[in-house]
Amino acid sequence: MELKKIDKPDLGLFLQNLIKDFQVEGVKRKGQSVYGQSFFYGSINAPDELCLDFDCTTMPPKKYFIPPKEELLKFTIAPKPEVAEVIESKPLIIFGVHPYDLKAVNQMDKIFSEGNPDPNYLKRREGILLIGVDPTKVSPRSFWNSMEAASVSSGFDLMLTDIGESYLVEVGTDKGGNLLKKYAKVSSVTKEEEQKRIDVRSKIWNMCKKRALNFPMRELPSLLVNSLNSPLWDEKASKCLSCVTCNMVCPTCYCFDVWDDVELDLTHGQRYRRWDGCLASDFAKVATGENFRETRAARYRHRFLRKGQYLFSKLNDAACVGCGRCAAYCLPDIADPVDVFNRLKEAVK
Amino acid sequence: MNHSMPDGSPYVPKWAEISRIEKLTESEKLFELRLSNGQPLGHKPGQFVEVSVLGIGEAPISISSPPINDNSFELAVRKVGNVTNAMHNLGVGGKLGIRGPFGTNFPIDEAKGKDILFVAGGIGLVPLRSFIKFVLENRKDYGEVTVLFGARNPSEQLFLSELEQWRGRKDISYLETVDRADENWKGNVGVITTLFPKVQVDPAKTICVVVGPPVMYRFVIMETKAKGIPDKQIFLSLERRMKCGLGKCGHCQINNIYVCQDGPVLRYSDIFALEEAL
Amino acid sequence: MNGKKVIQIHHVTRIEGHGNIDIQIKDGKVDKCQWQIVEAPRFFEAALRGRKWNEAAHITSRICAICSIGHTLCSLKATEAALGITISEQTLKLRKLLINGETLQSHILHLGYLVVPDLVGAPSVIPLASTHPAEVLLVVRLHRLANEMSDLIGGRTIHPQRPVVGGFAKWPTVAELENLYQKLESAQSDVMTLAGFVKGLAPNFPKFSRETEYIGLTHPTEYAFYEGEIASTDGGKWPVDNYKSIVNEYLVPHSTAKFARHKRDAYMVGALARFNLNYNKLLPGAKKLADDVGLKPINFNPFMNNVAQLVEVAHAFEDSMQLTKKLLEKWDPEEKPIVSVKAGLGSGSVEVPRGILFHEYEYNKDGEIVWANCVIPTNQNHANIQKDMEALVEEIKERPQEEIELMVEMLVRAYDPCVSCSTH
Amino acid sequence: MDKPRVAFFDFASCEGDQLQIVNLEEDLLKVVGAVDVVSFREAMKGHSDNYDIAFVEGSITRRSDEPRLLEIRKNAKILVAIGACATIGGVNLLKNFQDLESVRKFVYGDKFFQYETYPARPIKAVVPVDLEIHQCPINRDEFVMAFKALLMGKKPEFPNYPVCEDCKKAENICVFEMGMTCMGPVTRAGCGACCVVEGSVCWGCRGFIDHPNADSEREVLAKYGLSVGDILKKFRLYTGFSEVSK
Ligand SMILES: Cc1cc2nc3c(=O)[nH]c(=O)nc-3n(C[C@H](O)[C@H](O)[C@H](O)COP(=O)(O)OP(=O)(O)OC[C@H]3O[C@@H](n4cnc5c(N)ncnc54)[C@H](O)[C@@H]3O)c2cc1C
Ligand code: SF4
Ligand code: SF4
Ligand code: SF4
Repeated sequence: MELKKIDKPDLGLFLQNLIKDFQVEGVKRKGQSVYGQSFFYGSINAPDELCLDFDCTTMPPKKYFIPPKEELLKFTIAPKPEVAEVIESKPLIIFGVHPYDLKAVNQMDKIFSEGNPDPNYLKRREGILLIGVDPTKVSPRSFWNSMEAASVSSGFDLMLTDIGESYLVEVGTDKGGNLLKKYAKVSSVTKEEEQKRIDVRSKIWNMCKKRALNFPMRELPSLLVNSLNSPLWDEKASKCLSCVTCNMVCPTCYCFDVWDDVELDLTHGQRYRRWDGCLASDFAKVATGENFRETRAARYRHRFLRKGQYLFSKLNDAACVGCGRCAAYCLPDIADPVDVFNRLKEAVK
Repeated sequence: MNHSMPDGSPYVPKWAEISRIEKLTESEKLFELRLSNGQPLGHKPGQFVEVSVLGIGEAPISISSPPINDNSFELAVRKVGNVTNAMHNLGVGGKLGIRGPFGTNFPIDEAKGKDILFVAGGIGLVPLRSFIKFVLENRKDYGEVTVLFGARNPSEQLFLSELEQWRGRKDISYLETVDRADENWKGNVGVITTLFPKVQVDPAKTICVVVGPPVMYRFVIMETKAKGIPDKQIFLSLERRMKCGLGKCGHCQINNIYVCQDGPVLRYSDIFALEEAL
Repeated sequence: MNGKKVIQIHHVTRIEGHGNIDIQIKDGKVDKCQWQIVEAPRFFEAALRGRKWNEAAHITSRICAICSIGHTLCSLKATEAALGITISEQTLKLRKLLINGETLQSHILHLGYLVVPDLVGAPSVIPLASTHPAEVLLVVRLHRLANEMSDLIGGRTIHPQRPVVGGFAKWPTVAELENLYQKLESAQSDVMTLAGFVKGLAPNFPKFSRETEYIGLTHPTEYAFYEGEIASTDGGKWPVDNYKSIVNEYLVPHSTAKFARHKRDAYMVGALARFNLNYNKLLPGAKKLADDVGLKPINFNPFMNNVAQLVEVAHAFEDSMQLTKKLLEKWDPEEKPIVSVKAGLGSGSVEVPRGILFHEYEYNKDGEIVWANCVIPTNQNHANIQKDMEALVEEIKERPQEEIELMVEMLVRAYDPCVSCSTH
Repeated sequence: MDKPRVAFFDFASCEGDQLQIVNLEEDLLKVVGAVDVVSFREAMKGHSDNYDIAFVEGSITRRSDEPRLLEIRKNAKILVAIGACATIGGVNLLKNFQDLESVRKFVYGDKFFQYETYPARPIKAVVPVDLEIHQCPINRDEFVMAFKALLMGKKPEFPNYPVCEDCKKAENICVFEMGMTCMGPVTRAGCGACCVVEGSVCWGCRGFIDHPNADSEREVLAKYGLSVGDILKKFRLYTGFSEVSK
């Protein structure tokens, strides 16, 4: 593991240099809400726009990997049908991604490269450099510590940790290392500083214990298999608005819908995909009218099973990283995985 | 990140030209197609393709024919929505985009030397036909063959000339029924399960393949159980909403299974415990 | 010919809403000449009762799409007056810019899409796309710019979301304002081309004149659109709160919309009224244009309303550039509306493209409307349309029926009436 | 192939939906070029009763308007209701929740009896409707999408999920978090949450999704401080017709 140090005053310089050569995206402040400052990912055009002491962004950085709406094909209908693939990618640096979101990106990488590799994802992914940052604050609904998402060992090109006067930078990839060499003023790291990083991290990890699973996360698959008929699904889902917010804000939700659009000449067109969510009432509905998950409870349960069991078998890991976004933004407040999983656990005890 | 980049987009369809169209019923048509690149489709009975009509969209459609020498393949399509309507509006010479074949196939090898009980409900005959015809073409490889076919009423029976042949064949037993008869119908009346008492099977050596509307499965399974056919010898083909055919879009997921990849043909013993499957 | 002409135009086209014309001329004598409003009333004023202070503008915006910005702003002014809310200088300027956007898009639409076809003898703008492609594209371009400006400031051209009680819910960014300025600047030549085009067609406007009263807002320092006092070409100035003594609404049996009269039996509002009242406050370019086409106050030809609209287009473009520049000098995108709710009565007025508009609401202590009144420009014009039509038909009654038909339709269209709006 | 013949009509409304169509600017020329517009009172002279597709704006608010609508239905192969007034009744519905005589008197005084009215209703309450294009006013892109689909013989696909989905994609801060309240959770998406994007709240002008969880929405509104009366008002601003028709 290669570890370097950037003094805080030099971080702006690093950023400034990057902005000259790259499109840099990072965390910015949005308006105030009654819960305090909100944050979102957007273009960074000047160093002071970047914010690294955020607790959690409203939306995860998944839009950079899977755009909400993405062209797949361009086509011509007449006189002869013709299609051309559209695979877009542009170099991008995402500056400031928390470990739980990095874990989610790692999962997406796996999902989109295994089985039938998805070139649209992979090509775009190739162009993205990820600069992670350890959190300094914990959002009220986070529970990433329970989800083995407090830190990641890979998936970042660089990983920053705020240790006071400076940031320690862990180099995750050669690309990251080169970036540092070319654009940043770094110095070497002392043993004490290395220890400081450990201390800082364990302090923040401890802060993320307020909300936690009451059992080891790896028990989720068996817990869920045994909870298929729990009355909890109905109880919670009776309030579900089918608003799909929990799917939209989730860094590990990636379902999509595909549809065609044509120009007004009715001859040229595009095939797109767009984010979809399994909580939408028509998600499993087919043309004959049959809906394979007709009830709110069935859809609601599906999401938790998918996170904690179905995808577990694919990923050998829960497809929930504990960011707490779904919990924070679900208006009837029924989507909190901590609450759901703990109550299921209570019930089987 | 380690991965191998595929050559080109899996969303790009190949082109196939319609070489023959046959009207099966008021709402179903059979399309015979050939890939424009002259290649065979390379499918196995039970698999499906994603059919594109540019500007309208894509729909998953089972391949209704067994693999045959002249590289053509057949799709039988019920008109229910945008893509299927647009297909029905095409004529011979029309072009369709094809992706696939996708998914699992019927147990053509596992069933070798065994008896086969085919159970088709309504449009379920469309996918099943590929396997039935495959078996008939390779008749000597298989044991006793029984085909049960149920339609809602006589006018919804598909592939009439083939049914006529099957009725006459000595090397298979073909039984049919309709839920509601009309004045010309002389045969059985009743739901498909009413045919079961009429057939005798050796449960140990019978492979049962069932395709039909979702409601049919539960009742047919009760009958196969009554006959003592083990769950692992029963195969089903499931229908789900699908958008990619690649195991990504999430629509066809049933628990751990992606119907487009792990299905559509599934072994009953693998899915009977799955919530939502049947 | 038996000397009988019957003109029954069921639903006059290329105007907003449903109005009929019923004229009967027998042996050179006009037996009947009536402008009828058959639009279905929607009862907005009654429907407002019980709704909240922050819904009034949303609801009343739906009185009319083409002047929805004006209704929104007028409603906000009435609510602000009732609740005792003052707005910032920045909000004031931005609202003025917004109302310019509406004036522009509405006037350009009216002139380019609805009036020009008459002047060149086409049934609509559609065939003009092939006979006058350059002109049509010019009109489309200017119209789009006006809509983009309204979208940028109001959020949306029709039923804008951004203007709210006390200010704006969202502000344009500096970059967006700078971009707007540039677009306005580069559109100057298009405006001049349009002016030249309409000027060329000006001789095709019928010569007709009838003395009447013109009423509109006036302001000591500017060509009034957003603020000012009520004024009349017959003399007199009144605060907006006194609007009822000006409009004197009354009912007529052949109209679902109310009619209005001041001292005479009818008065006119709209571009020509504003021009007649505010000529001195026109910005230089617009004034030059007016002088070029020979439009001078007080002009009594209602057909000249279209030319006054053209002058206002030039004025509003010029004014928008100035406003944008001023806004950019001092810009605070963090400004938030401050609202406190109390009981009160308040009225507001703005000049929408078709003339002076009034809203008045009374609120209870919970900020719910207990009483509401809206007086729409076209309400105020109906009587004047009727009087003009009578005078015009009298003048042209000997002409062939088709010509009379076209002329009376053109007369109605010249007012750019908002019929459904007047039958709110 | 002959171009489809298209006609536009309106009833009680602000005509904003037709204006949105006019506001297509350059695309308007393409739209009118792809079809034969035989009637569009707001924009052209002339009229024909021979048309394939009728776009109808506005609510029906008096019995005497019904025959004209029936005639349109009879002539049109496809009848498309455009805009909130036509699809869900729009703000015209507000008067339905008051005594109609008092409503007429309030506006027309003692001559109220001359002014006919009945409870406002969407087009589908009077004649069958083939397609509905929602929103107040309609969204230009969605209109063009539906228009193209019609020309291609395709059923346009409208979202059946709530505005919250669009809103999340737009990365708005939920207005509930800013002390305001919103109808987004029960309202059909497709507008890109435009009102929230522009600093306002979702008022519900696109009507309910197919299976709105209205009870849960009411609970949410109550949780965020609305009284029972205010909740009712909020639902009645646009979605009151489903209440009446129940
Ligand atoms: C594995 C499989 C095999 C099938 N084989 C056949 C066949 O051989 N013959 C036949 O007539 N039909 C078959 N179907 C059903 C057929 O796919 C649907 O009828 C078709 O998708 C309807 O599309 P549409 O555009 O006409 O309808 P629309 O209602 O316009 O479809 C809208 C969208 O919903 C989705 N959708 C709707 N219904 C289904 C569905 N049943 N399955 C998957 N997605 C759906 C599609 O993505 C489609 O784009 C099969 C379905 C599956 C899953
Ligand atoms: S965010 Fe909550 S209400 Fe919305 S779909 Fe998810 S669980 Fe249901
Ligand atoms: S399920 Fe909820 S907590 Fe878990 S990763 Fe998704 S949004 Fe975050
Ligand atoms: S602001 Fe409205 S539409 Fe947006 S997420 Fe919140 S409730 Fe949903």
